[in-house]
Amino acid sequence: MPEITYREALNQALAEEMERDDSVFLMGEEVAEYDGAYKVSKGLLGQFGDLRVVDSPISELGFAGLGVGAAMVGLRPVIEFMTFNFSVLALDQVLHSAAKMLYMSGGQINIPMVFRGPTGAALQLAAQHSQALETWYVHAPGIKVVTPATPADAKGLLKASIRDNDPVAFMEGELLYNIRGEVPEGEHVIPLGVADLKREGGDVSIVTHGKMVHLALRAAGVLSKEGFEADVLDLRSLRPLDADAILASVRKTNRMVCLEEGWPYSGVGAQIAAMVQEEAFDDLDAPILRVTQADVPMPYAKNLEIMAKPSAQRVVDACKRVLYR
Amino acid sequence: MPEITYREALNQALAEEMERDDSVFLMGEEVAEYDGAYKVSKGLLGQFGDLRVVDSPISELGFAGLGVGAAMVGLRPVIEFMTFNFSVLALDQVLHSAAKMLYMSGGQINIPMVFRGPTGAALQLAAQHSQALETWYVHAPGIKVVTPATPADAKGLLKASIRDNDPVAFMEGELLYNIRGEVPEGEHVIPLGVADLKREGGDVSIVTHGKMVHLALRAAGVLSKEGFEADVLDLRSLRPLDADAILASVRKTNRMVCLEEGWPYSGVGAQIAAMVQEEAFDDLDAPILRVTQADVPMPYAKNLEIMAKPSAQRVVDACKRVLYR
Amino acid sequence: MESGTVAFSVDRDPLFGFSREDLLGILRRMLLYRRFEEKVEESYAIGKIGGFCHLHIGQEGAAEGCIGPLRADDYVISAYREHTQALAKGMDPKAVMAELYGRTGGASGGKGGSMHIFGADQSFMGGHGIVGGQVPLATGMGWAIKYRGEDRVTVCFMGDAAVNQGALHESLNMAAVWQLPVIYVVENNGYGMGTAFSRISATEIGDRSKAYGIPASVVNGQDVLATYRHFEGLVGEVRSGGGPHFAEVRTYRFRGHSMSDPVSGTYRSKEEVEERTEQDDPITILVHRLFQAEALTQEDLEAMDGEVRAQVADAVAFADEAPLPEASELYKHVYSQINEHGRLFFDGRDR
Amino acid sequence: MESGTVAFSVDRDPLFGFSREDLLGILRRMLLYRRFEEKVEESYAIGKIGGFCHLHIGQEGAAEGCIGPLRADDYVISAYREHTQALAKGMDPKAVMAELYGRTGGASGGKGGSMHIFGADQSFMGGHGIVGGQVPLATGMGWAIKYRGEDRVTVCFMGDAAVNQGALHESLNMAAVWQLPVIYVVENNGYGMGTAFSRISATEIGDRSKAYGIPASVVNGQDVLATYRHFEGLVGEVRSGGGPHFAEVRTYRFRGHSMSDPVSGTYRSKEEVEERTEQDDPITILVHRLFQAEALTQEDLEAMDGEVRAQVADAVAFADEAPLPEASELYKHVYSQINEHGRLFFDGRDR
Ligand SMILES: Cc1ncc(C[n+]2csc(CCOP(=O)(O)OP(=O)(O)O)c2C)c(N)n1
Ligand SMILES: Cc1ncc(C[n+]2csc(CCOP(=O)(O)OP(=O)(O)O)c2C)c(N)n1
Ligand SMILES: [Mg+2]
Ligand SMILES: [Mg+2]
Repeated sequence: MPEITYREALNQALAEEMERDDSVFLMGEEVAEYDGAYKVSKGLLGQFGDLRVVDSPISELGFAGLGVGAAMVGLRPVIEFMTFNFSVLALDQVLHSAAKMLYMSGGQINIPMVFRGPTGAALQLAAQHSQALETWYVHAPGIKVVTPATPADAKGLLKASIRDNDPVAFMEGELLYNIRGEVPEGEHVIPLGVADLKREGGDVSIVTHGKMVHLALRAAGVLSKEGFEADVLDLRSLRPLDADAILASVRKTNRMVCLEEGWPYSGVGAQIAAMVQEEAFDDLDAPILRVTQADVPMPYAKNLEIMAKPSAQRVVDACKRVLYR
Repeated sequence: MPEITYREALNQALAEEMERDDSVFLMGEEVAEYDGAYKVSKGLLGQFGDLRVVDSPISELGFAGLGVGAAMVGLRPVIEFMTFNFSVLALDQVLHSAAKMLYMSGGQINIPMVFRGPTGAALQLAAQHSQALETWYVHAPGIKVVTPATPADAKGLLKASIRDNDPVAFMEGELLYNIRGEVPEGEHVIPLGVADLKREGGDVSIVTHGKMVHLALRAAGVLSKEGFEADVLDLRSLRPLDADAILASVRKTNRMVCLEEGWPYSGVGAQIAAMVQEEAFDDLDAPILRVTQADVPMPYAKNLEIMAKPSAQRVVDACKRVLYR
Repeated sequence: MESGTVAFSVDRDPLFGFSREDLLGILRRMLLYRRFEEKVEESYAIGKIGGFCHLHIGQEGAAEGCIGPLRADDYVISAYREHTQALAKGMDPKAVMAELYGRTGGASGGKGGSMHIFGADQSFMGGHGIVGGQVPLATGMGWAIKYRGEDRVTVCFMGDAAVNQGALHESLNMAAVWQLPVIYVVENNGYGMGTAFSRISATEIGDRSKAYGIPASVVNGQDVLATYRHFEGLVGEVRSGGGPHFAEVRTYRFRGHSMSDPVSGTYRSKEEVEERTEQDDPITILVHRLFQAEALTQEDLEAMDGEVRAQVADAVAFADEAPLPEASELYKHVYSQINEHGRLFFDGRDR
Repeated sequence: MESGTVAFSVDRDPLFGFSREDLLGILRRMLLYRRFEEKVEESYAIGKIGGFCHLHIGQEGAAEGCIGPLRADDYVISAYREHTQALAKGMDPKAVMAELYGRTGGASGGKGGSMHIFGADQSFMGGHGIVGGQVPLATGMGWAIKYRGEDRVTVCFMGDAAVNQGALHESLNMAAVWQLPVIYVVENNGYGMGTAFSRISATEIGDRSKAYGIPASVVNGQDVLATYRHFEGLVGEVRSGGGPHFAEVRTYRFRGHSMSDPVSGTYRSKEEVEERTEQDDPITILVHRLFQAEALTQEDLEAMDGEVRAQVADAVAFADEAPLPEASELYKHVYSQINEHGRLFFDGRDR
């Protein structure tokens, strides 16, 4: 199997789906002539032309809404947000139009589209450019939320998201674009709602998604040296959520740590902890702990940023606490 | 003590604070000539003139940002959203400007302002006009979130919010405006971060906020007839959150039900359940249950809307389940 | 249509060259819109209809005049004051009334209500409740038409107060850059709720599109025939590749902003409303023209009105007898595709 | 200044009547901006500065020409390409450089970085990172000036691509309705990242404000003297109650969009950049004029440049020696008021 980057995997998925289905088009800032701010759409303009790979003005609310309108009449838009931070300007169209259209119309009009781009922090981009906004998307029924962590998942999940008949927020990571991994060529589609046990342990469950999967694996490595084996469960999609996989892991380990890049208050980990204590109360030998970003806007200074982000050490410490070590 | 409506209590708070401090002004759609879409600002235009009570165009992003800019140079704006549903258009200014300004500026520029208006559902307003968006505001550090349930709290908390030196999202309820209650005249300020035990029980803790407090009290009444006495804890503000009061109640009852008007996924109840299982694990005799809106966009049809909303019966059932009855 | 051209009914022929048959068709539909919403008022008063309900009474000329010239497959999208536009686009009064009643058989299955009437089969792409929210959607439909190389046209209705939403401007810019076949129609009834347009804007409606080089025009919506002819021209030009257009239709709202708002009050006087209702009723104006041209007699009118009232009565009867939606509807249509794996609903309730 | 008036440097006097002292002051500051950012480039290259870093090199005429005529208490607010504007408003190069280094002593305590330079004492109201996000903020400062009856002016900088954000339009409308003392300055360097303005707009920059009846003007930002005089006029009019103004300053970016972007590429050719850098450098243009008028000698220039370089070297030394922020800074400034009761932080970490 060829080893390619997460960026190339996304590019493959886009090219293959656009090849497969004429109704798929890509629109966003810098996606065409510039090959995308992060080069995800490299070469697509040349391959598909400027009606299917479209540079937009800096009008997030406008072009996100344009995508929803095009989806209302049967196209399958892929709308790229240069980063999800900027999608905050477009949330009205995501929440009030895309997520509610099918319901408000009594099932007449579905919205088969994808909103994609990087979420979360990169390096020293400070408060306005370093936000993991999963909570805002996953809170509202009507949208699906997908967060691939590896090149293979990026390709398989993007293909599934583009083929899905509902709006999907597909959240990538700037720091993930360069990671490499084996990716099947051609038809490689990963159904939404299937978590992936990225590491099999048995002593404690680390439940996470997206970029944080790699941090969890690092923490699991450290724990292993100290004699504790951790399950690292990569949710892959937050909605649909593979609740069975979460419950299965915690029933096995009886201990859970939720790791996410974003803020704690009503974060994704809050939902999972609340769900698990409700559905597996008697299986828990310790409280569920959460590791998140510090509850502050992201600072610029290198040392403060490092402190603000979740660290492998914090994950290790949390795991030890639930292991009472 | 005079008995007045929630609406009149808010009006009193606004009038008194504008009287007290020249830097306070009210801006929003229909707040001046029309006395406010829900008449909260009745008479203020006449009393304070059109520079301090200002009708805005329908430009939520623009006038919310205008308020933040005015706050940057020391005014204390009260920005009214006709409903918080429409504030989704303004979230960029709330999240990226108001909530982060102090931090990004290294403490130079604080944002003493209030965003206020009704949140949640009224009657048959359908999907786009029936959302309780507390999660979106409380998730981001830098903002404070206040949710008064009674006329006295409405006045006392609005006065405290206007005097607070940070941005406050002050979430009212359309169905609360007409409720009556005793409200102290003049200087009546309720500090943020102090929950109110609206009913003292002992068998089970119902933790809630805003409009749902009244539903919780109804449920507690039903339970009482069946021999169970419930604590009804009104959080009053979600950030700051009176965690001590929550933990004290659950340590007493060992059983908790979180009730909120909004959606479940990463709702306020998810945060509280996650927090309590972490901080009072050994005090829990049963899993914490949550009662929320059905996980759907709000339907218009009367019967469907009733089904979608949290009901006293669902709260009663949840309480009995945690009581193992 | 040149930018700024004003097309008031100064036409020599007061009937604008319409055939008697066409004229009577227009009148019949105008009567339908009026009688339909008069019934809506009654049903709302007795609690059969709930929520926010915004009547179009007084503005029907805009619905008939702008939508009449369209093809069945042209798209129309609007805000929340859309009942008569839905009817004008060919939706069944029964389906619209049942939707207002929140019943099975309603256009949106009872889930949308007054603000969210959808008729995909009639290419009526909905009533939308966020002021300005429908404008980027319309732009996307225009994009889809261009993308597929079709010759359809999209008509997007909005109110005068909606022109202060950034969404309009972002949309106009994109429509201009990509030359999309969209007619943006501003139904200028002078007020956004209780705010007169002049209080929250320093310029005229038509000035908005100047920033993008999009031609603008103004027509008197109370003159349905003038409006109809004006839009025939616009639709032709846009369909043949003329690019977007920004059309102001001057009209007046005879009722309150919504059922819960007073007809007149601090923002407009009782006298103003009475005068406009007296002098500017699009139906009265049309009827008088037809009388003068002896194209219509009092008897014809009464007969026609009777038929229309009967049609509306049928719609009400249908709505009244229609059952409430099944409980099973609650979780239907949140997603069109329930994924095989994973959990999509988190309220822990039975479905 | 009338709408549309173009004020290129066609003035008879190439020195626009400035005194030698003023001219040398302008030149010295222009040199400071240039040398400062050249150092920023070096420091970024060796990893002393991180994150997104957008250089103003080539556009300094806009900073000096627009800000020079302002009073110390006038407000200036900008986007993320704001280093030289901060210096022009009187901020200490040490504080700005230390901020870029993310150190204690930095303007924003090291928490803001390149995109978020704030100087409240100099009424420099920040660098902001969301394109268009600063525009409603500037409008609010204009509102505050009117509210308090002050005679200050607010200058709001934005890039050419920012004019397609709805926030600008909502702001222009409010500024026009309430006649706010704000000068909206579009620094038109021809590109938004890799997108030429003409590809995402059907009209010229100045057309945008027509929709609101706000006068617009255009000036050549590479001619700092013309820009300075032009803004003296604008500031005077706005300060004396003339209402808002929309000013386009034509300029060119000599570097890549940010440090991580190539100077030229698919969107603009190497030749184009070389030619503009060659012919349109605002500092070279100014220096030649001074030489020709014999207001400056090569020796003067070198001496001045040496002083400026020394000043920048001091700033770098200061930044380099400044300590990183204390760990205790992490939770400081999230809230200015830690309420007596209740919990404000939810990460369960020690503070
Ligand atoms: C974004 C948003 N803000 C506010 C509202 C509340 N609201 C509903 S209609 C309306 C007035 C709109 O007036 P106009 O656009 O002129 O349309 P008209 O009602 O006159 O047909 C307002 C403020 C809303 N629905 N959406
Ligand atoms: C809302 C938003 N969308 C996208 C971006 C990413 N971005 C940063 S700068 C930029 C280009 C802006 O160009 P222009 O306004 O012309 O300013 P210039 O960089 O030329 O000074 C873009 C797209 C952003 N920061 N904010
Ligand atoms: Mg109107
Ligand atoms: Mg630019």
